[in-house]
Amino acid sequence: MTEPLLSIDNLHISFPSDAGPVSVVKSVSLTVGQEIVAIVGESGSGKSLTGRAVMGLLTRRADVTATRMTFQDTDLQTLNEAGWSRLRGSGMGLILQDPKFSLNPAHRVGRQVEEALLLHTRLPARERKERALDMLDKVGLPDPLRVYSSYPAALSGGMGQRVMIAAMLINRPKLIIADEPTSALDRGLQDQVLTLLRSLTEEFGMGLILISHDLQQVSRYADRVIVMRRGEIVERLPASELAQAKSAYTRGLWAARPSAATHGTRLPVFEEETPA
Amino acid sequence: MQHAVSRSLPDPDNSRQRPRWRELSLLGSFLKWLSSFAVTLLGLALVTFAMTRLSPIDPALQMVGDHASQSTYQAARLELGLDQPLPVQFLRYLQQAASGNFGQSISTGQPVASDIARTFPATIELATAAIIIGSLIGLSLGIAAAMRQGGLIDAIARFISLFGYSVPIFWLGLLMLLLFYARLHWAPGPGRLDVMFQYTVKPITGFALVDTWMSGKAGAFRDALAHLALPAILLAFHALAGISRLTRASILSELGQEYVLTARAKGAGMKTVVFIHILPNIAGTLLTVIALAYASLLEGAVLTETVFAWPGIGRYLTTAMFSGDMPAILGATLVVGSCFVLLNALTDLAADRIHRGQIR
Amino acid sequence: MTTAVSVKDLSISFQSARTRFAALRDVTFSVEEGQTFGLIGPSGCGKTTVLRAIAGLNTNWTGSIDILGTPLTPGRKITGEARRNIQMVFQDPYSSLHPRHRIGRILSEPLKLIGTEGIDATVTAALDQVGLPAAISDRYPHQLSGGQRQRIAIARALLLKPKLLLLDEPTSALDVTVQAEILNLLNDLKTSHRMTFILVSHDAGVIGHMCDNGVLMSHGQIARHLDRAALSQLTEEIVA
Amino acid sequence: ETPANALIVAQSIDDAVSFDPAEGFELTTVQSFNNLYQRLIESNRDDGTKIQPALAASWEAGADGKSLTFALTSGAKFSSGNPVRPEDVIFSLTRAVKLNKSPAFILNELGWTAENVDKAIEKIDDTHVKLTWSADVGPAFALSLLTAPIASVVDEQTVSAEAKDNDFGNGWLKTNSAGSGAFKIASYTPHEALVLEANAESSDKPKLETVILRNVPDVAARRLLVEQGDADIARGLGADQINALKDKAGINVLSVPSARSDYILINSKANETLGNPAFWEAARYLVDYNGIAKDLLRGQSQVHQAFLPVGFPGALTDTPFSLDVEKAKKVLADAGIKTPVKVEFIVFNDQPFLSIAQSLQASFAKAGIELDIQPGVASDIYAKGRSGQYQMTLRYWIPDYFDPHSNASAFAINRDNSTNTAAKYAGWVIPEITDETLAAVKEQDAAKRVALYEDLQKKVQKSSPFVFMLQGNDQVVISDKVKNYVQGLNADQVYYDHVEK
Amino acid sequence: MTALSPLSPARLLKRRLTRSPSATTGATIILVVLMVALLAPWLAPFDPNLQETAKRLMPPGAEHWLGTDAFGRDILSRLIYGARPTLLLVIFVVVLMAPVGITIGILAGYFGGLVERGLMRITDIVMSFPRLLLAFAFVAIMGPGLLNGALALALTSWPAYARQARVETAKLAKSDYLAAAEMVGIKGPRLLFGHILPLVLPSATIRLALDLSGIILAAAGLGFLGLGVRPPTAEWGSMVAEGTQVIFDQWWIAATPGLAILVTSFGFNLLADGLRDLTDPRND
Ligand SMILES: Nc1ncnc2c1ncn2[C@@H]1O[C@H](COP(=O)(O)OP(=O)(O)OP(=O)(O)O)[C@@H](O)[C@H]1O
Ligand SMILES: Nc1ncnc2c1ncn2[C@@H]1O[C@H](COP(=O)(O)OP(=O)(O)OP(=O)(O)O)[C@@H](O)[C@H]1O
Ligand SMILES: [Mg+2]
Ligand SMILES: [Mg+2]
Ligand code: NI
Repeated sequence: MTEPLLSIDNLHISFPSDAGPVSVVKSVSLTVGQEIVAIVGESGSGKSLTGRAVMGLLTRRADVTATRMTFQDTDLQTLNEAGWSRLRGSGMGLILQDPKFSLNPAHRVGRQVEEALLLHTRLPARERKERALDMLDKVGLPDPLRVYSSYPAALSGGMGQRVMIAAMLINRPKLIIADEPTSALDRGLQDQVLTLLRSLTEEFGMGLILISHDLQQVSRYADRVIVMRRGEIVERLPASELAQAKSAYTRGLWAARPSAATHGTRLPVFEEETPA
Repeated sequence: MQHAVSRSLPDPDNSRQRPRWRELSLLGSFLKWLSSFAVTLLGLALVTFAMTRLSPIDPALQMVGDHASQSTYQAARLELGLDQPLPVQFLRYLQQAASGNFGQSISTGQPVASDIARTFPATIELATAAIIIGSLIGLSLGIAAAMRQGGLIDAIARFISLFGYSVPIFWLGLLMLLLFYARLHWAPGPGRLDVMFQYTVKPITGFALVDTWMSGKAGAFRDALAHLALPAILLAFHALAGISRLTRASILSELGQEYVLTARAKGAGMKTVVFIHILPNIAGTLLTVIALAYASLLEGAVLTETVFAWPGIGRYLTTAMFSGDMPAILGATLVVGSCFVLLNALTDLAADRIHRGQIR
Repeated sequence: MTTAVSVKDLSISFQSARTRFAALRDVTFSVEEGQTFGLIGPSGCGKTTVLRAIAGLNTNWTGSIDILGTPLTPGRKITGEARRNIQMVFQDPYSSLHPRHRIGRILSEPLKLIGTEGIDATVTAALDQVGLPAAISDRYPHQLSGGQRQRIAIARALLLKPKLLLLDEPTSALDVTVQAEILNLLNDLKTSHRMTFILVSHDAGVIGHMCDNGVLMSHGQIARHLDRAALSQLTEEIVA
Repeated sequence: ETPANALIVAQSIDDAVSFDPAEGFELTTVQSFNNLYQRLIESNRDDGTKIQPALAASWEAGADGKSLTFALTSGAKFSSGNPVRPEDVIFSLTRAVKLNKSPAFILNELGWTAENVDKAIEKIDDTHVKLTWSADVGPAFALSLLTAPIASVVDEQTVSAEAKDNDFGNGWLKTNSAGSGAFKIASYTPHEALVLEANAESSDKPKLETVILRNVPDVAARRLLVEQGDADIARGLGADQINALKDKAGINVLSVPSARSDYILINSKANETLGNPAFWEAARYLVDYNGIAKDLLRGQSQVHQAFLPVGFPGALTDTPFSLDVEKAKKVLADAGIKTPVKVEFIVFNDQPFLSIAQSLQASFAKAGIELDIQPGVASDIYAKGRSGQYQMTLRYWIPDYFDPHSNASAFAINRDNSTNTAAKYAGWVIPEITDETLAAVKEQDAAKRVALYEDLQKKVQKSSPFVFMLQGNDQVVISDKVKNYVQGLNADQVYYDHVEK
Repeated sequence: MTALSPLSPARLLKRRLTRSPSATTGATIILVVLMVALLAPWLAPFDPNLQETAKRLMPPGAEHWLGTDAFGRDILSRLIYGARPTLLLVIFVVVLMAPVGITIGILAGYFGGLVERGLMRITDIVMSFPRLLLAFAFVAIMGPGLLNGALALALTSWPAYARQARVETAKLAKSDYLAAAEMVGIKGPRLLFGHILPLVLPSATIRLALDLSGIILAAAGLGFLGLGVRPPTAEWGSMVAEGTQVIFDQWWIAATPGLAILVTSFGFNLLADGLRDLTDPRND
């Protein structure tokens, strides 16, 4: 493991509600270096919230506390808005789940890919365009020039996903958080996108947090896996050891997957006290 | 990519909000639009006609007065065509209106068309000035409030807009006159121009600003502008209330969108987010709201026009209403109504243009 | 075995602002009674569109659709007895539950309409069947978890004892453990009620686990008919 | 500040329909006619009862008492430069009768109709015209009719050139002038302004170049304008506003008695109670005359209880009635009228009528008569009056020409409900009084005529479904820079020609 | 979430109201005005219609706290009694306008096609009318009076609701839960009013609260033009109109009812604003 880029200790997130505060993320600690760390788990277990907390992008209603939250040498908890703006897009980036909603429908793709450069550098327009085209090419988009000048609506899901990745990578941030970057895609496209991300992290020497609920997928692309359930981390293990997970829940996740082989049988169900 | 075809399809939900007439070929759609426009106008004319006929006001009596002799009264009825059966009256009216002849106004004795040509520009001028001021201030207030949601600016903006929404306009108008005209002498009195210009500047377009500009008279343009200021600000105050509240609400709801999150993840600050990312996306909505506010100003700010002696279409319609002046009511309603329908259609078109290529 | 659903030359197109988009072109397949029939294909290929046509929710189609021996007529909604025999579980369970009605109302309203006796007992029994406590009928949909909502949607579809159940991505948003519970439940109910399923999913594993046969769709057309063996092979390929 | 050579008048001109003297019958247009046109003869500005020469230098009554011959002054010219000829007089009077617009009934009093008017007016020579009439009235009455605005003389040559579709130039004259008066219309913009310009050809040239009547519909705005010196004259201000302005420096309030009377009209046909003369009498004791005149209208009206206004020959000036609730109650009780009674009271939707009506509402209530005020538009109220579909209403009367008969014919003629008079609207059939009224208009002896009218007034005052309450006082706010502004008793007597600044 | 005990709607509302200061303030203002209207006979120091011409136009003082008007009537008493017709008007308009507009909107939005085109054409026609003119005409036809004025206002303001309801219903018409309802055989009025109405209602309610101040002001405008309530009834709009005659000298006569209108509509606006913030899904 390399020098950690991000370290979080004891992260708590709660929301106020009619019946008092509801705690949704409890005591989560993790570190990320130049590697791919996957967070998997139940839907609603707090994966996305954790990712956003790292970026400082939770709504103001959320109550976030942690004993420690640092990115490289920056203390994230004392950062002001200007500081966050400087950090985001150059230090770390976030790839959101659904390209359909994550790209600004009013701007052309080129403008959105360049934005990080526009905000953080003083590169001349020509050079920005060059780098954007280069990046679009790198993420495997055919005909980057056409993509560059089209609106997001003209892109398919897979293309949009890759545009998002290009936009986040263009300023070479140290850490990328990818929140279910492939859930909307079919298998073929999922593999394409993840392979690309992995090769790019290696090439640029970045850290990647991959949020997903698909264990099989994670086992193939991540270095380490963190399993979350009901706001808590239930297990951490190297991705290669997923099949031999210790916690019952992780094993349940691994085993409950249906396939052609299970046709005609009952799937094993993870048994636990059912919430009232 | 296999998916490119289906993914680039317009969102089915969008097609519903689009005006239907755009679905066909250009000519066909235009005809269709025209026919629905015509139906609306016809309905408008019919309702107005029915209204004036149901009203207890006797136009002939209004015309000749109570002292006139019975024979004069009968002659007036004949002249107004009141002896004809109602459907005949209506058809005759439609026939004339179709050729741009709205008949003679009973209350001014002038052709209604020329009355409208005189009064409508005055209203358009006032409404336009008001909507420009109102939307500029309204947008700024709304944006400022949204950017500091829950803060002091938000509270102030909210107060200003609520106040604008809640204050009786004729009351405020008089107080403004008293303060800015009578006490402080910052603004000229009621009317569109000072007397020394009013009857020397030739009304060519009917827009005081344009006419004074063209007249080349020193100070005339400034005078016109000064007269416009107070009533325009008053109306603007009323209009900005709605505009600022809507701006605030739309920005806030847009702030929760994923693309805003993306922009912020790239390091965009609040200003960049609001001005570069959100505004282009809500431009269509804002345009519609501003257009609606504009339309309501156009259809006559009767009370403001009364207080500021502004000879606009709102007052024209009101005086016509009070004197049972059917030709004037029908004509002015048709013109104002068509403008309204036209404005709506244009706004739809513009909003659509703005959203062209950004279909989500 | 008899044919439960037979679809011939089904074509549907959507008219939008400037273009006409052919979402389905000459789709033909048939489903035997008591089977689980899979509709597979990439996102946007027309799977949901097929289901909505069969369910009578989209009546703007050409071709022919025969359900349990009765033909559907384009432009006409399904009414009466036939209506009860075809039920559907929508792609997103949350969006198919009325957000301002309590679960109790959601489940009892259809029964009230057909004039069933002892509605409360029936509802309680149905909830029990899908493994939910009776107390849940006091809640609103947003107070339930995803799995619970899914089971409500299924319970509602089953209350009318349909002969044909259309399942549109019933587990797409769920994690694997919850998904397993639901798939088991469906299989149990199918055998106990002698129902026919048409199942849509882009998850090869789910298809492979559930289906007896099916079709592979692509861009609004049938690309391949698949029997059980072909299904196994295809889904194994994709997963591997 | 207003320009030195122009007079700016702030008022409402929304009522203006036509500046053709044969048609115009609204306050704004009537007030302009004396400045735009001349008539053969005119009422004296200070004493309206005196008739003095205008375009006619002299006149002579025919022996039969049914004709008049006028000798025209020499040298009078229209604003076009055309001389005033007998043809113009003939044209003006005949077109007024033939057009048959609102004020035509004034000339109809002479028996002139579209058919016979051509014969009734003839040119004797280049300076003389002769008027004959068939109606049973004398030359004195005929002369007073000829002082009405409808008898204004228009320029035949100019107007005929503008005639369209046999309209005798009516369409053109609506917004233009062709007279021999001190001013001519420079421009007229409906609802905006009437601009008068000095008539260079006039024999009596005005002192000011321009008079501008600006339409300022809102009364408060009007007041601000005159207070700030942006208007020289303001008309139609409310009593309280005038009161506030009274002591302001630089502003004078001119109070001119007007011939307007405010009265209550009771429809005696509406129901038994309202038809009971006791109710009429009680009503006379239920008006707070002084309260309305002194407190509410503050000098804009004075108490007046007869149908002829002060200033008309024979006007009764005594005020036998005052607010006396006990008396009213007794009158009602004696007549067996049970209270409370509910009476619908239709009122012009305007000031001062709404104020007066609310005062009446309060005082009538004290005697158990509940007035249900229903504000309405003028023509609606007129229409209800004509058709008799009302119970009680508050109205005003302005004489149409300077003769007692103008009022008498309204209030004291109704033989059999066949002519449109106020008496008919009240359902008050009075054949005897009608005979007296018709005799009075025939009477040639001035003194006897006055006596007849005094008698008529007393009868109407004593018992009739009219309650005469007030005579108007026109209050005009004038900047103290303005001199020699003159306004007379009758509605048309507004003169701008001698005004100086 | 699932562990929450279900709160009763009333308690939930109370809880939420206390969470939004603007909604609380607004509700309090409205409540106070309502109480004043109800208790007018006990609160008012004078008969609101008692004329004392000798004491007209008095400035605020010990006897008449807010002074007297042009007829010498006590302004405070008129202000208190004036709350009644004002609120009555508001209620009337709400009861008439919203249901008509919403029903038309729902019908148009749900059925689409010819029904929609026909209904929307009517809506367009009413919408393209000069609003005040239509109100005038109506009052002119029916005669002035509180109810007619309210009717006139209702007549002119329903289209906005119809439009909004139509757009929302049209969106909903494609929603899965309506499809689901249809699948189980729910149709007709049951579908329109049992299923669609509850979803269209919240935004209409917020809009309504916003509109209320507009209604009071429009009624005041009618009063200003002499078309409002009949004299001598005290109503805020016509009180302002009467007061403007002497606004430069006895400013308080118009100012006090003006302020009352302002405060009341302010109350409704605050409530609407608060309601909007509260029902915003981002706050859940
Ligand atoms: N704004 C909010 N207010 C209240 N609760 C919230 C809010 N946002 C999220 N939550 C709750 O926090 C919990 C964690 O949400 P999160 O989005 O992190 O889940 P997740 O692990 O990403 O799930 P999924 O796999 O479905 O995306 C959920 O139970 C959710 O209901
Ligand atoms: N109402 C509609 N109007 C226009 N186009 C539509 C409509 N409904 C669906 N489509 C289009 O038809 C195609 C098929 O859609 P459908 O919903 O059947 O896809 P699907 O196979 O169910 O995809 P997914 O796996 O994403 O659910 C898509 O391209 C979609 O955009
Ligand atoms: Mg998530
Ligand atoms: Mg689908
Ligand atoms: Ni594809």
